[in-house]
Amino acid sequence: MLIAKMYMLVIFAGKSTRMKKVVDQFTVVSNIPYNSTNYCITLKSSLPLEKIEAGQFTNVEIPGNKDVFLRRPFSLFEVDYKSNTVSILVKILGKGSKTLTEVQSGEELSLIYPLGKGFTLPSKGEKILAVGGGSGVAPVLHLARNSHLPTEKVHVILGARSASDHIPVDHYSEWATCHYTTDDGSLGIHGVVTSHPLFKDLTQFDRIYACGPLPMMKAVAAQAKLADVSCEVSLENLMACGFGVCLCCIEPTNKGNLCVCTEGPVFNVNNLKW
Amino acid sequence: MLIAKMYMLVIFAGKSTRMKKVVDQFTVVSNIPYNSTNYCITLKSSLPLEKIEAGQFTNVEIPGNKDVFLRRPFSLFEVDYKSNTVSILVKILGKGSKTLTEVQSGEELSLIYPLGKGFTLPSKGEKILAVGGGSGVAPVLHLARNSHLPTEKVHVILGARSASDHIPVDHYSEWATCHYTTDDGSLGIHGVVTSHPLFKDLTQFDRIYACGPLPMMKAVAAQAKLADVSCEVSLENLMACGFGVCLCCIEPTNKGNLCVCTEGPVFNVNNLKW
Amino acid sequence: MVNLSVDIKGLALKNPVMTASGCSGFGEELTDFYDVSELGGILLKGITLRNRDGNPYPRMAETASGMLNAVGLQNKGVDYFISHIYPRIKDYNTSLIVNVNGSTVEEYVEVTEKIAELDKIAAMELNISCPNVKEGGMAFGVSCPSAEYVTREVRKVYPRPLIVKLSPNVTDVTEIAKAVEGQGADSVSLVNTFLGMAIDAVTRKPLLSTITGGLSGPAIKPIALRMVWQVSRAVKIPVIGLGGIMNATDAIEFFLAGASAIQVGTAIFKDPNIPVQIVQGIREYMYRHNVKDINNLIGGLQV
Amino acid sequence: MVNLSVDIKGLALKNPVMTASGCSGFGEELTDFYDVSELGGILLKGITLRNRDGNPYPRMAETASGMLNAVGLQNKGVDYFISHIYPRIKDYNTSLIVNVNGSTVEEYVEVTEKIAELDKIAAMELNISCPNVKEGGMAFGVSCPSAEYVTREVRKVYPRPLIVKLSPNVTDVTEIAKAVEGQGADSVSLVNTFLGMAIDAVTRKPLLSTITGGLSGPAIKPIALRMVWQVSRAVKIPVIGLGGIMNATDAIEFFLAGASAIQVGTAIFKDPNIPVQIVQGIREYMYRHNVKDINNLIGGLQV
Ligand SMILES: Cc1cc2nc3c(=O)[nH]c(=O)nc-3n(C[C@H](O)[C@H](O)[C@H](O)COP(=O)(O)OP(=O)(O)OC[C@H]3O[C@@H](n4cnc5c(N)ncnc54)[C@H](O)[C@@H]3O)c2cc1C
Ligand SMILES: Cc1cc2nc3c(=O)[nH]c(=O)nc-3n(C[C@H](O)[C@H](O)[C@H](O)COP(=O)(O)OP(=O)(O)OC[C@H]3O[C@@H](n4cnc5c(N)ncnc54)[C@H](O)[C@@H]3O)c2cc1C
Ligand SMILES: Cc1cc2nc3c(=O)[nH]c(=O)nc-3n(C[C@H](O)[C@H](O)[C@H](O)COP(=O)(O)O)c2cc1C
Ligand SMILES: Cc1cc2nc3c(=O)[nH]c(=O)nc-3n(C[C@H](O)[C@H](O)[C@H](O)COP(=O)(O)O)c2cc1C
Ligand code: FES
Ligand code: FES
Repeated sequence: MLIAKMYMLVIFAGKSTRMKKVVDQFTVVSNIPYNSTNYCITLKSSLPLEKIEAGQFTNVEIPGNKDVFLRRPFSLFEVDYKSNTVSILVKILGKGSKTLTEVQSGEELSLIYPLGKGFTLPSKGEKILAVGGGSGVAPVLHLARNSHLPTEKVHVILGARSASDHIPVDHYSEWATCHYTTDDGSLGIHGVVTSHPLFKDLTQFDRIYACGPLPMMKAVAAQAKLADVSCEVSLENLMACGFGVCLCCIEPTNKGNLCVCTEGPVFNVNNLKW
Repeated sequence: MLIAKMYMLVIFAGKSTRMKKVVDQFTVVSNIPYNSTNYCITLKSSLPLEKIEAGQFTNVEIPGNKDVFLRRPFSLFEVDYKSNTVSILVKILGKGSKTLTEVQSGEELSLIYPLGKGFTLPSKGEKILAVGGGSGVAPVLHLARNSHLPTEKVHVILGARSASDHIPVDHYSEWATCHYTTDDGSLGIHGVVTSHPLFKDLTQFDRIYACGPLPMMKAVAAQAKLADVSCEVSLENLMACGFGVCLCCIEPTNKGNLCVCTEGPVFNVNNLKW
Repeated sequence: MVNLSVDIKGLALKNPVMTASGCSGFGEELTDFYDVSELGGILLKGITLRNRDGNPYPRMAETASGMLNAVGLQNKGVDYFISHIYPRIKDYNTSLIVNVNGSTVEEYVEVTEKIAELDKIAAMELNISCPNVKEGGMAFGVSCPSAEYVTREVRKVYPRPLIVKLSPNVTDVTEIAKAVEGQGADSVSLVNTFLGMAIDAVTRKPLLSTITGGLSGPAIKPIALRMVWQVSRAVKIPVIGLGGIMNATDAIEFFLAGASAIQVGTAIFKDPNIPVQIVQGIREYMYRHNVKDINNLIGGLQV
Repeated sequence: MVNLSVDIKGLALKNPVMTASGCSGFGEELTDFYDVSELGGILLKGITLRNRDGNPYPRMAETASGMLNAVGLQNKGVDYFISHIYPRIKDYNTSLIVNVNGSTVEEYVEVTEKIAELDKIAAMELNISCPNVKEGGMAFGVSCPSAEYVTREVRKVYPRPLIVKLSPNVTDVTEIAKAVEGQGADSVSLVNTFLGMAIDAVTRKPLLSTITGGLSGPAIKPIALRMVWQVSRAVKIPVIGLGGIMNATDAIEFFLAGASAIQVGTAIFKDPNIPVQIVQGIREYMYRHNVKDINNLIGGLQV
């Protein structure tokens, strides 16, 4: 690993406009269950972190599960360049995510990062709406935090089935105005994310962002189109490599089939065939 | 598991002379490194242990290593029917044994046991010599302990490369007279096990037992034959199933190719084609 | 109650889960663990006309998610089977199926004639696909004319359900399946093992005494599943699927691909209870998904 | 110093480790991680005469120790390759090899003619073994006459080293290898993927949009190794081995079995550094075992 890393320092000195990516061994600092299906895993590198944009992701090797062969992609959630730590929010969906949530502090995980292209950051003075659901809350919160706008200009809607499925994001009030929806009405607005009153007047926003289940993103995108507000979504297509060599993760776009892992995961909905 | 176990209680009630075997989930009670390559792992069942003979073994599922597909066989070393614990002595040879030595207390391991046929126990008044080397010390010590003879009638020679490769067996002086040999002379007799003075007069023994590397067992067997003393060895052939269905573990014998896992692992050397 | 019983052209199975040949001995070792009446059937260890010692040790090598074997049909011959083993197992309350092997058509026929005499043998599996020895008949299983020839001759002397076990080591398995169907096979089972090889990089020697051996286990499942799907659409007779089945989900996949029953092989080495757990797992799947009859799953892939 | 360089009938490789076609793009993505001059060669993503969108999503399914893919040769066509991609990559300090595909012999020939013009392309790999699309030519790769035909026609228009990539989905791979050798192939590479399938037991649907796809990864290594061993003994031209190679030990096994060079495919998805680590691991093995020249390992299996 260290050797591989040193290589790159040499090779990339002064070279190319291509984004530098690394395979790096991280140590688990903490693994905190937010609720029964969502875990926040914080990982520390022994090397200075690469620069990470909101919406970029990492492909994580899942140790210890004989039934898991490939890595699994997760959004890079919280990033701390001082302590060289990153966090990922893992929602248990199947065998790989389940095994990942069982890692313990001190264990090592191999991460390939930073992968993909992040969200287009808002310009000064803009007002944004970021909508997250399911495993899609991570990139949306990351974006909110990195938007560098006053909290009243940054609205986040987080959707979940029930209050107990929501993750604790109180500290995000430092960077955003957070709203909740739940299918059962146990927290915030009763209904899906698009039932939230903010959707009544989307024209107040300069940009809308969404990540979550496909139907949710499509619903948000449809509303944004109606209101003629720029909308970016972050797709979660199945991936083998995560860095553009296998062509498994493609999404049909106006420019043909594009790799979600390199041309995305963030796409402007106008470019998608939705 | 429990259901499987209950089955058997029903089925075997009053039936057949076939040996009952089980697949049971054990909890790791302790995993003690004896030295850099030998570990003693103690495992507890939630169910009463099956009856185990010295020389019998268990086939252990190796968790967490994606490169290990099959179970790995290990001799059942120390058995405690009161606490329902068994121990295995694991010598690191390759990937499976290495991974096994990394299990931690509280983890679960699946064991198939008791497998194979054990050593022929000595009769009252007999004097025995049990020779163990490498990963073969476990069955030999188990036998010494179970022989129910006075310590002066039970001689154990343990061979290793160096003092530091020997495992601590002081408490075995309760059941046996222990001798050591080392290739480098750092403990006990300098040389291989058959250089030990006891081999000068094997006729003092009624039975000789050996388990360890093939050359060692063959050397012991040759000496035993010369002295015309009954000799049993415990073979460690490669196994897939461990309970007689795959026919992978065969050893050529006077009765044809026999399964080491069911007809052995203990064989009288007179039946082998050595 | 859900229905788990299937009918393989006259071979009535109480449930569609059998143990694969060479992976469950003659069933006796399984009785050390549980009551074999839980099983749909047992494919007995492959037998030949005469005693065979099998191949020399080592016969086994572990691979990624699988294993290679080169057992080479070690068995004491059909007469010993009839006189010594059959009496011990004949009253097991499950379908017993003999796996028959030969190096010539005459040998296949001779063994079959003897097996045809045995009342408690529910069916026969004609193995023309063992890659490890000439007697295993892979030479018969990889070309249509030879597969046809041996099937035709064996069919003449075997009145009960006849299953032909196919080799996956072919360009087009549907051709072979159609060929044996044409000669009166009641069913085909697939797959047997894939010819593979393992080498010790340090000693520079093969890990098997026979250099090559048969690959089995979950590693081969995707290929086996594809072949079962292809064959079940190419023939009218029921197909028995196997190859890397480790759990009930795997089994369901084979049913959906078109298998009327399945066999469990290598998984048994990992845990002899797996076949019984698969029966239970299928039952649970059927309750969960409201499938009343297993036959409604067979070939139910939605393409 | 140990010698790692090999010569594949005119294709001089600085070391015997290449990346497999379709698993390393056009090499550019690898440069995001390291200097590709460390590699013996790069097999570029398969190209066709015209633009191809490839198969619909989903194109991938994980399997035990492997994966299925159904990419279907997505590429922008040979002209785009020449005008846009070739200029960007042509000065990589490693051997660049184009993987050529077609649905007709004419298409193969037309692409080849264009590739033959490119100075910095060291060799060509004729893909007659992609199981995923008609253009991948598996139809060509599974019978001797068609394999001969396409090799002969392409050979006529390609003066540089010509590698033919063989399909493992055949009864006897040595026959196909001998057939293409007879038509002037300089080397054969094997294996391409095995045709496989995966099903979602809950939705009852195939996991791939194309129902079947190509199996790769460690799962197939034992079969690939066997085929390389068989082919290297059947032909006189050098053999390039691949299929499930994950580390230097796997690579050494392929050399011992008779491969003169190897390719790394699926392993790259797990870690793009693996090909470079394999080069280093081979070097260490050679020091440890006192092998001065990699060529002394090739075919060194002790049987
Ligand atoms: C760019 C990107 C970023 C992501 N970020 C996050 C994140 O921050 N947090 C998070 O929890 N998850 C995230 N995901 C999703 C995550 O990768 C999957 O949940 C995970 O790979 C599932 O693996 P598994 O082994 O648990 O599921 P499996 O056992 O492999 O599959 C279980 C079931 O889920 C389906 N499935 C698996 N992966 C996906 C997928 N990507 N999309 C749709 N269905 C799927 C399978 O088909 C199967 O039916 C992201 C995915 C991508 C591509
Ligand atoms: C009945 C029986 C009882 C045993 N009891 C013990 C015991 O009490 N303690 C103990 O430490 N070990 C014991 N062993 C040996 C133990 O099973 C092996 O050391 C272990 O399976 C090696 O697995 P691995 O994954 O570490 O090695 P691998 O990584 O699979 O192999 C490493 C190298 O060792 C070789 N190898 C692996 N297993 C064996 C073997 N059984 N014989 C010879 N060479 C082999 C391989 O060919 C390879 O070259 C016993 C074996 C048997 C059959
Ligand atoms: C050790 C071993 C021995 C086998 N012996 C036979 C046999 O005698 N006859 C036969 O038809 N198949 C034999 N097979 C093949 C299996 O029956 C089965 O077709 C194959 O292993 C694939 O299924 P699996 O992956 O579930 O094991 C044997 C397989 C193994 C692993
Ligand atoms: C996603 C993917 C795409 C592939 N595309 C091609 C291709 O375009 N041309 C080709 O000849 N082989 C292609 N292959 C096959 C590989 O080059 C290789 O033959 C196969 O994957 C086996 O090697 P492996 O197990 O190391 O991956 C592809 C394989 C994968 C997994
Ligand atoms: S996941 Fe491989 S190209 Fe995107
Ligand atoms: S290991 Fe299977 S029969 Fe002995």
